[in-house]
Amino acid sequence: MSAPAVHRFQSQPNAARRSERAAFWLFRAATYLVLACGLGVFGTIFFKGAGTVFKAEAPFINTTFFTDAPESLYIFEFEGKKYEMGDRAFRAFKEKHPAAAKVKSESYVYSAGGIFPCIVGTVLLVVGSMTIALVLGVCAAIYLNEYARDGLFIRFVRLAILNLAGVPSIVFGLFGFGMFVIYFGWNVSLLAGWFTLAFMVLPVVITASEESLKAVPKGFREGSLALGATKWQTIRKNVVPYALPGILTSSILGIARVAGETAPIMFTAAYVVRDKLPWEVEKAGEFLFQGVMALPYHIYVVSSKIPQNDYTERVQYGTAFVFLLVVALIAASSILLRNHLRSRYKW
Amino acid sequence: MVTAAPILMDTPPSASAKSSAGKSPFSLPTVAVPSVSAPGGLAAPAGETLVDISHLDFFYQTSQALHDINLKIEAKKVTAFIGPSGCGKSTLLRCLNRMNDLIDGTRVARGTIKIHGVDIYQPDVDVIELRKRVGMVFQKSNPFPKSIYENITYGLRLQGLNDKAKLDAVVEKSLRGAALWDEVKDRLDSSGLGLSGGQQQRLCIARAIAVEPEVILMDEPCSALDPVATAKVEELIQELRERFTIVIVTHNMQQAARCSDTTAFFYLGKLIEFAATRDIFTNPANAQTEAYVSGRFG
Amino acid sequence: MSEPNSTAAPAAFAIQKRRLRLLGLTLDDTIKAFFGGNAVVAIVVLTLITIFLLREGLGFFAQNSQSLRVYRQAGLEYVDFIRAEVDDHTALTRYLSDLRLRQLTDLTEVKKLSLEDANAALTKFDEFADKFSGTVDPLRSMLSDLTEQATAIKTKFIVTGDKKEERRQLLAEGKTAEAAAVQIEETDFAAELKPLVATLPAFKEGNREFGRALLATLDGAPVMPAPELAARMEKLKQLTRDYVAGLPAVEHALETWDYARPIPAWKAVSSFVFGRQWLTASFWQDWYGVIPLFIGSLMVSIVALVLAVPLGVGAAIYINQIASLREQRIIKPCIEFISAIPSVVLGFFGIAVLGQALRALSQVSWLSWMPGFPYSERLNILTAGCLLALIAVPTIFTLAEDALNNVPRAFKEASFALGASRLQTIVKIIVPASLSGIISAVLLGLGRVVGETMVVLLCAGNRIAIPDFTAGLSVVTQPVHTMTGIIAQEMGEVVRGSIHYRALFVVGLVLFALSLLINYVAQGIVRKYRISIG
Amino acid sequence: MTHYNEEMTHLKESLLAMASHAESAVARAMRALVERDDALALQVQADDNILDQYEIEIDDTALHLLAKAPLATELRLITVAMKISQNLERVGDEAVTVSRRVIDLGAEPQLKPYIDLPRMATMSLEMLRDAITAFVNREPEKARAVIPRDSDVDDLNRQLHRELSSYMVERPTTISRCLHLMVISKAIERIADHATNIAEEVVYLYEAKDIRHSGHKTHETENSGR
Repeated sequence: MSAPAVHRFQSQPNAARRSERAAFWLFRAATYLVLACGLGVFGTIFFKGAGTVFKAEAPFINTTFFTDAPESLYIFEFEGKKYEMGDRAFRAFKEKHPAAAKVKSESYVYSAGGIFPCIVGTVLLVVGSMTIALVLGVCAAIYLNEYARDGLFIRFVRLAILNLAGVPSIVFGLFGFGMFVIYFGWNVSLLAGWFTLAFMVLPVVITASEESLKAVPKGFREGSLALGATKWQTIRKNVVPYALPGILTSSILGIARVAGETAPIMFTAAYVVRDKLPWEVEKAGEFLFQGVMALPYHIYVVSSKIPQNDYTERVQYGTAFVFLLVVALIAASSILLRNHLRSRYKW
Repeated sequence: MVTAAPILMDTPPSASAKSSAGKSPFSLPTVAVPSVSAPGGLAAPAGETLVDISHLDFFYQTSQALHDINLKIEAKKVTAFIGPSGCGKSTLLRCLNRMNDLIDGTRVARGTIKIHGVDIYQPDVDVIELRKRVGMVFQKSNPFPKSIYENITYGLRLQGLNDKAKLDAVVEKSLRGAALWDEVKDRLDSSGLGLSGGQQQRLCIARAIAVEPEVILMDEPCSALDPVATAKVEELIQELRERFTIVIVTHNMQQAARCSDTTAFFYLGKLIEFAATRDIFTNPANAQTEAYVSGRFG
Repeated sequence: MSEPNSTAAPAAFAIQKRRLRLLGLTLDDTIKAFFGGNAVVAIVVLTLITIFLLREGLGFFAQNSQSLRVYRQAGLEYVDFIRAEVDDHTALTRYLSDLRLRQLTDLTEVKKLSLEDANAALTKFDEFADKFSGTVDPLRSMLSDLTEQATAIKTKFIVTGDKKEERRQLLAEGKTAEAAAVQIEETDFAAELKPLVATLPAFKEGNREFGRALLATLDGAPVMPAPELAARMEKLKQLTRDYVAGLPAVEHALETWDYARPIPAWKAVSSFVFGRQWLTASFWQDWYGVIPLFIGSLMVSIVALVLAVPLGVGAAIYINQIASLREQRIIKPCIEFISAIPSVVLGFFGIAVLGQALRALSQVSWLSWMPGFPYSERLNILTAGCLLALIAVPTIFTLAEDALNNVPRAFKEASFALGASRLQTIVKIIVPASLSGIISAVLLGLGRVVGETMVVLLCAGNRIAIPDFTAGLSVVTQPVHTMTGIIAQEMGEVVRGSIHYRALFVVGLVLFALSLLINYVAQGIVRKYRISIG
Repeated sequence: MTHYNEEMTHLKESLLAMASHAESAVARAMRALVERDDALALQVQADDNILDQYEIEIDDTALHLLAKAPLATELRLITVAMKISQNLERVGDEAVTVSRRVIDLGAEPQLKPYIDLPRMATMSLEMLRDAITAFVNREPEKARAVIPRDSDVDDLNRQLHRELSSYMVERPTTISRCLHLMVISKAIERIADHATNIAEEVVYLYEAKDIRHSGHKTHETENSGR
């Protein structure tokens, strides 16, 4: 030994230490690989999609992409210049320049215009299904946490919730198709989609709500009951209000899931294209019984049904970008809100 | 305290008086009218038996927690339950306003608890009404995360009282009653959670007396408080005994000695001795009691 | 505060107040019942799912049984014996054409001949190959005739069925006269089949001749220039001899075949559960066998888990045991965030980026030692598996981290106190203590992966066939179709009530049962684990 | 692999995607007919552009590839691919025709239960699929087996025409509906024709070269009877 140890516990490099360090690096690599993959997906879509959504000059946002319906894109050469325009613009152009009527053009379906109807459809689907899911889920959680006494029935309910959480979304789609679309005769409609999606997120909402209800201290209930409040008064005035922020936060995760699912709405609520916007119905009663366009289904259509090339890529990445942004915002807000509320609601 | 007097006189609203005045205790209003309950606490004169427990057996699931309890609690007196942990004193206390109903698998197997001669475990008894008459203060102070004002008015609002002037009056009266008025009168709208531990507990007491119960059950109200706060609460109990029948569970024998009129000593689910406090502490009839109060076990 | 309240009347202690009752329930009871009703929804939904999947799906088995019966009675089964024989010959021919390609490559690349010269050099080979493939022609024309006959019988039967249906519909609409006008001709299978079966002697004759001819052509096999090619030629010869030796078995099968033999009821189920073909809208015979789809789902899931388990568990261990507090705070939400990426976006990413990138990677020359590299199918098991892994990682990570968290601190401290290093503590104490939790995390991840639809629909390649497992590990570069994918793809196109439609519901049932099973096993493990710790 | 090979794979992938899309269009059009689902029919029409687009895409790729002067066999493969894509595009047009008529029919009560039409469609679809599979998997035998099946579809079409004609004579009120159905039947028959065209292209492609590179010998044996 050239340099003598200073004391008995002096740490010395040895094989065990080296292998430990190597193993830790391996674990670290696994973690960062996962992060890198996630980042890769986000990055690619953000980078490429930003080109569609943003533009160089003011107002910097491609507003038509958010306010127009999808259209076919026409590419043609006219009087030596190359034009790219959507279906409506092309028709107007042809009226203005009669000579252009005969020009040979290439068309790319869904590649022009925007995704407004899809956004509207997704919002409608999310709002409706989450309303149903929240009502059912919160009520069920209140029962489970406040009223239920342990017994066979409750064990059944809990088992059902657990199993429901594991059922693949496509099976929910099939079920919704079999029950709402065919048996109830609702056809492909908002209503069918609402219920299918609501049942799908029900376990998430119930579990989340129960957790929040559990977090409300027992003293609140006892204190209220000792003052002569009925059970219902206690729950309404002294339990649910304090659990509500928690319930809502966790439910946002459910919203992200509802907004992101494609399989359940494929046969229950989504149309590939629909010219009319949801509110353009003749009778108010028809509102619930109309199919809608939806962002996830639109992505499915534009990514699988139309070929990849420079022109179609714009709408593909743009839609994915907007969709991812929406879902990411929902998810991020839930995480932030959770952290915020955690520090605020302590008793 | 002079200001409080007329308010006190005002509080019993005419509604309850109309429905039950002059009738037998068993007269039943046929419809549930949300009303401020009758200030029953003022009905029974001091020294009369208010709560009559006889041959009470009580079970948690299969284990028996109380064995053949016989006890008469007098009106407008402070009764203390003492005994080592797990002796059943808290259980008995919670039986008095049926808070044990909230726990799964509990049941009264035998015996009766009568308040004003009414067996409170009869099926036709409305638990909610019972709890309005028999208030409770818990071991751990549990103010609701609302403003002080809302904490106090919670019980009355439940009964449908929304008259702002009346509520204001009750808040002041209750807070004064709980000796808290001077400390919080300027911040009634701030959260009850912002008070100190002792203040919180007194807030809970104020909340309990706001609904004008007849009996106040206190489950170790001072166990989480420092000596100064404890002293204040004890002082409060002394004041409250003039208007309410108080049953207090305590670990602290000095406390029982200081503020109770009668004391019951429990051991292993049985009532060992029940007598005037002075007798229990100076001349216990039972050897176990003597051992406990002189600190030899427990 | 002593205020004698003498003015108040002695109040009654009226605690027996009667509350408003509705159908014998108080308001509170009603509210409780309402909430209880909502809790029941979970059970109701689960029951409804079962009911509706069964309602739409169960009819499949009756229809499938009928379809199998027709397959036999119309003689399709009979013809398929011969078809199998011809197909086997075609496989040999394909082997031969592969040999030609190899030889051509050998000639052009090793011997540097021009394409024309190389082709010229192969004249002898081509003559042999022509002869070899030509031997089957008589048989093939016979097969073609028989096919037509069998199809005709089947068509006739189906037309009869259709007419019956038409009459039923007309009657339902109340058009009795028109219904009576529909002419129905019952199919007499025995009579119809007579000419078909009568060809047996001719077939036997032709078959023997075919065997002889085939063996005879082998003598004219050209000599191969390279030893490797010669070995292949020998293998072809051997295969051919085996093939010819197997020909009498076909004749025997044809002789003993009986159209009237009933199809046992379990066949309708077993042909689905063990069926190796999912063939729909076929002019010949539809097959609804779940095996190719099941294997597709399984392969994709396996690849996903192989990637996701080390990453997910490794990340969980890192975050829970090794990482600094700051890393934990940043990384945990980030990984949870990944689970928020909608699967359809991942699927799109697979189509647009990953499929391409992986293929390009496979074509890098110094990676060619990897199994299956290079490959040309952009969308395959590997692409889908990689993306599914990304879906499974957050699930596995979160649950595994919980499991690690639940290991009592005392275990860890005791281990450190005995002088164990951090790695030793992790490997010997913490991971074993949380193993069942980790296993159930993996199982739930599996559940997530098996049930995933959009990624496999977009990225698995959608080829309905059992992948070729003889290719070894490179099987992961083949395209497959999955159970979830097939439902999503075909549900929108099938006519309600048809056998195909019902078959899709049965696939849904299988998925449903599978998810329940996985859940059940995972829960079982979790329960056991709680006992062992607590 | 070279860039050329990559483009070749891309060409095949596009063809497969296009074929599956064409198939799906026909299947959906038929479902719309049987279930009288106007919305679905509209979807089929809306999706038709997609096929046009694939055709452009395939033509583009093919032209690129042709410019790179590959071997003779591959030249043929590329031209065949272009022809197949043309045929597929027509199949899509026929699906649109069907769906248009479906919408017209939806306004009137159902004339008769649809039995022959779905069967015709199934047969045509199967032919289409076999032809494409044959192309991708290099199986000329399979392609050749497709060609005779066209006559079955023709037969059905003729039979249906006769039936509908008699309907029209009997009850003139049904004429418009019968005409719609006739058009649909014709459209399906055309789909089978396109499938046959594709199959013929495939046979030409692989029979003309491969083991039998000489190209003069074609197998007439199995279909000679027809």
